[in-house]
Amino acid sequence: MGSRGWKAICVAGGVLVVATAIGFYIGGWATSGPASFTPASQSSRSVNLTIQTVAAIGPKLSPNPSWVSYLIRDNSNQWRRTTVWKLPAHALVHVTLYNFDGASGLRNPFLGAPQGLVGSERVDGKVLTAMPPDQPSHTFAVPELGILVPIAPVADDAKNPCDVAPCQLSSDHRTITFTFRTGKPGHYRWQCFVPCAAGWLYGFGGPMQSLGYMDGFVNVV
Amino acid sequence: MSSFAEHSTDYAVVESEPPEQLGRNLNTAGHLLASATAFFFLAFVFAYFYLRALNNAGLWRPRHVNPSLTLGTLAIVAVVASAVLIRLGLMDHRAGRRRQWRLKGWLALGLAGVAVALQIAEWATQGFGPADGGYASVYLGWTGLYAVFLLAVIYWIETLLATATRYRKIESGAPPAGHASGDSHRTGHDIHDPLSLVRPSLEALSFYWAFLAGIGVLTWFILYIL
Amino acid sequence: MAAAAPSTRAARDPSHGRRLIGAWILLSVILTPIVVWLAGKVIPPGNKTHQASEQVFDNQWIVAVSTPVALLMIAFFLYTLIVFRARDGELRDGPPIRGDARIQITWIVITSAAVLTLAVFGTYELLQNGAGGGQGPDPVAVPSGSKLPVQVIGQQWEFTYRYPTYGGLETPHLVLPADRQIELHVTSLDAIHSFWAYELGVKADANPGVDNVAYVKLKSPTTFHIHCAELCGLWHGYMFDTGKVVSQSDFAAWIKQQQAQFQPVSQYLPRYARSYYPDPQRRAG
Amino acid sequence: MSANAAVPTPPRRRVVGYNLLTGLVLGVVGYYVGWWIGHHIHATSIGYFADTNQNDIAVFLGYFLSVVGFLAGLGFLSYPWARVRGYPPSLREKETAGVARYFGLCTDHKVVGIQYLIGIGVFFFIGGLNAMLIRFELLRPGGQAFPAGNYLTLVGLHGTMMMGIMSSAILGPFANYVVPLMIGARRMAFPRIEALTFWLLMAAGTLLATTIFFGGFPTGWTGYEPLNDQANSGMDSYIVFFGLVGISMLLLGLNMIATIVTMRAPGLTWSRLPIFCWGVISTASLMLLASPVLIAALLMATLDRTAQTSFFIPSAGGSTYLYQNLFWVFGHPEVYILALPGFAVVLELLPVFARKPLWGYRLAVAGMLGVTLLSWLVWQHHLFVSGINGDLRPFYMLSTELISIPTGFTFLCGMMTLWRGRIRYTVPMLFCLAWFFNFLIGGLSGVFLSDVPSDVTTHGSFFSMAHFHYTIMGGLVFTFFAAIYYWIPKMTGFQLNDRLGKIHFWTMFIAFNSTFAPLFAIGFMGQPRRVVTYPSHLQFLNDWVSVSAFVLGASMLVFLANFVWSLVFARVPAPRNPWGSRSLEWQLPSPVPVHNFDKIPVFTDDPYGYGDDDGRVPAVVPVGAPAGGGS
Repeated sequence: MGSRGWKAICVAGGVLVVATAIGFYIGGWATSGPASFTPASQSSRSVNLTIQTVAAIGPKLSPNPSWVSYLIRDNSNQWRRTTVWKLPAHALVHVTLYNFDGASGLRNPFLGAPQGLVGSERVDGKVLTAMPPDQPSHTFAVPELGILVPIAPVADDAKNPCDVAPCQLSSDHRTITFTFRTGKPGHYRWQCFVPCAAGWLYGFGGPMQSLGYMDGFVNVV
Repeated sequence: MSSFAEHSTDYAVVESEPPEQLGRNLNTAGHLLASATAFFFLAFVFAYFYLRALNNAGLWRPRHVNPSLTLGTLAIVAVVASAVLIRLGLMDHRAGRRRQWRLKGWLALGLAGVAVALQIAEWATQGFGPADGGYASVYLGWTGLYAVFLLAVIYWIETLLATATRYRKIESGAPPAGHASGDSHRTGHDIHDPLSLVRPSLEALSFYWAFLAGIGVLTWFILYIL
Repeated sequence: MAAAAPSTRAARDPSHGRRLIGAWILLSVILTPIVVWLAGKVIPPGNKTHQASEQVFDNQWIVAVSTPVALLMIAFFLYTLIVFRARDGELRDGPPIRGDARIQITWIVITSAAVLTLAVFGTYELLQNGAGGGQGPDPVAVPSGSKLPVQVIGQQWEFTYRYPTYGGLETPHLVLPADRQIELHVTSLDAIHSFWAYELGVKADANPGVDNVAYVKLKSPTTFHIHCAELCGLWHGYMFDTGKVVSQSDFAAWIKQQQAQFQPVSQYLPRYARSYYPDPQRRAG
Repeated sequence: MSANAAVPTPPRRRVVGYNLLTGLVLGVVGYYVGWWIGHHIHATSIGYFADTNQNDIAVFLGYFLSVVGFLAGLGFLSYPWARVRGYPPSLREKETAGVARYFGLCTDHKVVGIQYLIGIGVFFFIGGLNAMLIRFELLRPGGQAFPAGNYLTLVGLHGTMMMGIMSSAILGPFANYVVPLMIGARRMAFPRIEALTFWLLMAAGTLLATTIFFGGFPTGWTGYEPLNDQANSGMDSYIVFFGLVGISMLLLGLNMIATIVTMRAPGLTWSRLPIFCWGVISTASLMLLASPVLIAALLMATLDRTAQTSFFIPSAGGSTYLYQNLFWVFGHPEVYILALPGFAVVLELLPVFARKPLWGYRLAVAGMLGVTLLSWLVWQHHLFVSGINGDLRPFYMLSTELISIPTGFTFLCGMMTLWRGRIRYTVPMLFCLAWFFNFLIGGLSGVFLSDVPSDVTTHGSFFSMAHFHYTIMGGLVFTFFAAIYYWIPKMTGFQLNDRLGKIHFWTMFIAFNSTFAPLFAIGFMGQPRRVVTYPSHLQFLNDWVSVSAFVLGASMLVFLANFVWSLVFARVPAPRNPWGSRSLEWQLPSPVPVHNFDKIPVFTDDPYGYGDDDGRVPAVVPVGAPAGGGS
């Protein structure tokens, strides 16, 4: 019984270790996601965000190099791939967005007009009221806050297109500026409404259904 | 004595199974497998009529989606002929004409292979692809998976022929122990004579193959004639 | 084996059965009306529309039939598990009763009657006006009278709404006029969604390429919650919204305001249709 | 027998043999071979892979060859290969004692039963862990413990794991183990297929877990199109998983039916067959016929994802309803594949612990066969509000509600078996009695879902989720534990601790009801299924449910502790027939000798003759003297 007892203890211990390992592994995987980014703000009433959209994220920033993605410029002026942003409540957020991607086109043309902004959306300085459905490259939309920003595309025959993120402003791009107001504290998802995930059915797979690419959270605190 | 011998079954104590047990099992399994097969292809029958009735986006069957009736018909004729040959082979086997059964068996095997080859030839020459609407999807899925079933039956026929050929010279009586099973340590087995090696499986095959050929005819009727 | 074989050996104590049935009938008579009344009070989706009230009424019916069934089980098990427990440590067998045809037939008749009652009543309720459920492109249960058509478009991941009688106006908000019969046309542009207007008692799946019609007769002004009730991808859980039922005059004003606000984009909208085929090519853009 | 029976030579010990380790190694190798081939397939129609860096053909081929490699490593291919070379059908003996046979291809039905029990237990643990994580996320209305996509994968993993693996929860471990013993057979009709069903299930579960390497899948266990087609490669794991589970169930069902039809001992007529075997036949026939429809639907989905067919893509000539119809043609029988074994266990155990014959044997059989038949005619109740043409809704409403009639037969037979009995409250009996309570609530709540007007509110909400947990967890998992506590003494020869068993039962029963009863309310109050976030006024109820769910999870740990303690440490030998049952398996020694019976028994009666001989027990059904152990 003695050696059998030891054997039994070893078996039970082994099972316990394996079970704990499985538990930790699943738990660790389940909580993995893009890291949260908090922009340095001048005051609690106003925040500046600089973001860019690229046609392909490239191998340096993601294991899925061909996916479309948003990037954000962090406080040390580096481009980072995270789409979870922490913003102060009831603040004005001034966004400068550089788009390096071409046109994809909307499925629902209704989503081609900006909504819910403070002031108006400007594309390369010009006010935008609505965009024809074949134009938008992406949208920045926070449905719970009523925000929708269609993003103008880079022309198909651009001379100096940017292939892989992070893109520099020397490449052909469009500059979109807009301002929105964050509301009450809460977790607000944001997403792109343009079916821009080329190759997936109805353009809504991969990057369109993965946090860190075309989807994210605006965590208002 | 090794631990194996200590714990192995003592066949002197344990009575052997009745010889007809294998036949009963295979016969039941053949029928059950046929019913499962029927439900499998029922899904495709349903898909055919459902998508045809809906004709979503007008893309049920664009005009150029038109597989060759000749090749399809030839393939099904080969399938039916093969099933008939297996049936005739079974009758030979029952009557003790083992040579004739083997002959018909090899022919049936060849015909089933021809059916698969014809089907492949049809896919290669049909001039439309899987992305060409509802009919193209059902047609390719159905014929493709039917071909998989054909390959399974080809395997089944081959195993029977291989066994029949291996024991063609033993007229009666059980083969020596350890010889028949391929397991050298085996002490006893329920093989009584060379006929019992083939007959139960052949009975089940004959039924199943006829059933599958019937599904083949249905396939042909729905996909080519309707 | 199932034949009636009343045991002669085990001394039959007829009072067990009678006691149980008596207690059950008494409990049912007292409790069923109370439970049904309570169910009418608490069972959602409330009384804000004709359809919602009907569903509550239907639920009350089911509760009315279910309560005696549940009470029978509870009474039976309380009684049996206490009275017929093995009292001593010794392992002894009970009476070898193998069946009773009368009990079996009675049981079959009663359960069948209860089931048929429910099915008949449910069918009657359903055929009135569809009970708020999506009925597909060719509804069988159509309420009479004039109806305001409103299209619900599901897309990943937001509902938008079109009002064909107001020039095909499209908006991200659902506002409806009070005291009107509404004809909802639910469709999708990509995956399957399900439009669930909880307080209205409406649920209809949004399928790409399909026009799913549901009817609802509104009462007085109120607000209601909208959820997506079919798993549609990443943001399924965030696909919710609040809708409003407003007075007829407020509705007219709201329509005017929306038409003005979305005037710039309305030129790009496609003609109103029963459904919109998304992207016939598999590739986007 | 042949005269020149040679002295048996023991099988050679080889460094590389057919065992689990070889299987795993070849499985991994197979995956990479398939992946490599998949990346070298060039066809014009699939050129778009370049845009997505997702190659489903490679993933599917990888999975396929992985399974082939795994089975080859376990030794499953040596038999078909022998047949190709003309060797006749014969059983390879694997009846050596020792632990090694539990880690490979073993054709002893008793070994397969125990393999199933442990294997299913592992995946039940993982599935349950997923449920705990889901409830952890729902502690707060805003969520955010897990990113939304991972949460959906957890929901899908929990549902898929439970529906797929637990389909075989009773038939795998217990029917495989006890059906041959009950019917007086030495083996199943197809022992190699029996082993195959188990290892396919294990391969399936493992491949499903790998979905997290491919981005998970967002569809839940139903895998609805076109979301399915839209999803990442993680979806391929789901498809392969359910496909393998389908094949496993199909073969399991086929083997069970064939065994009960052909291998019954003399005198065991259909009217003497233990009721458990009738339950097994009902379940097995559903497995046999429903799985092919699932496999076909999944193959269509596979073709849509790889070969660019359009079965389920409306804009290209397909239909989303086609998938929904095919899935639920399988899916509703599947629900009864999960529920019917529960009926069978309850009806089999009640006579033992009420010390009375099964009341209304024929009615009980008719009930189970009736459910089996009707389960084919109800599938469109899942599509009441789907926008499919509504004309048939009254029919499906009626057919769904009709199912309560044969289900009621089971209730009546169970209840009348208890009536006037001498009820002993053993642990397995407690689980059986809980079944009545749980299934009653599950059944009554099912009426709300079957009734179209009521279904408009309850469909797709937490109400329906609570309903099917009451029927499946309350109906299957409770009886699963009843079967464990009942048959483990026979299977292992050791007793489970009674006190821990009772603690397990009461915590599980109370926590189960405390978890799922409030979910009816939550559903009625408007919370849809599978959401990561919910309105804040539902937080109290959701928190209550979450905490109860954690207690429910802890009760499983009580069981695990009992299991390990009793079987590994305490090891109290069980008597041959601790429950005083008349069923044949209890007349054999515990654990059962390798070949079950030296002489095949002859039946003269059914196993329910309690009280027939002046209340003295147990009267042994006449059997041949069982073999006495190993040596």
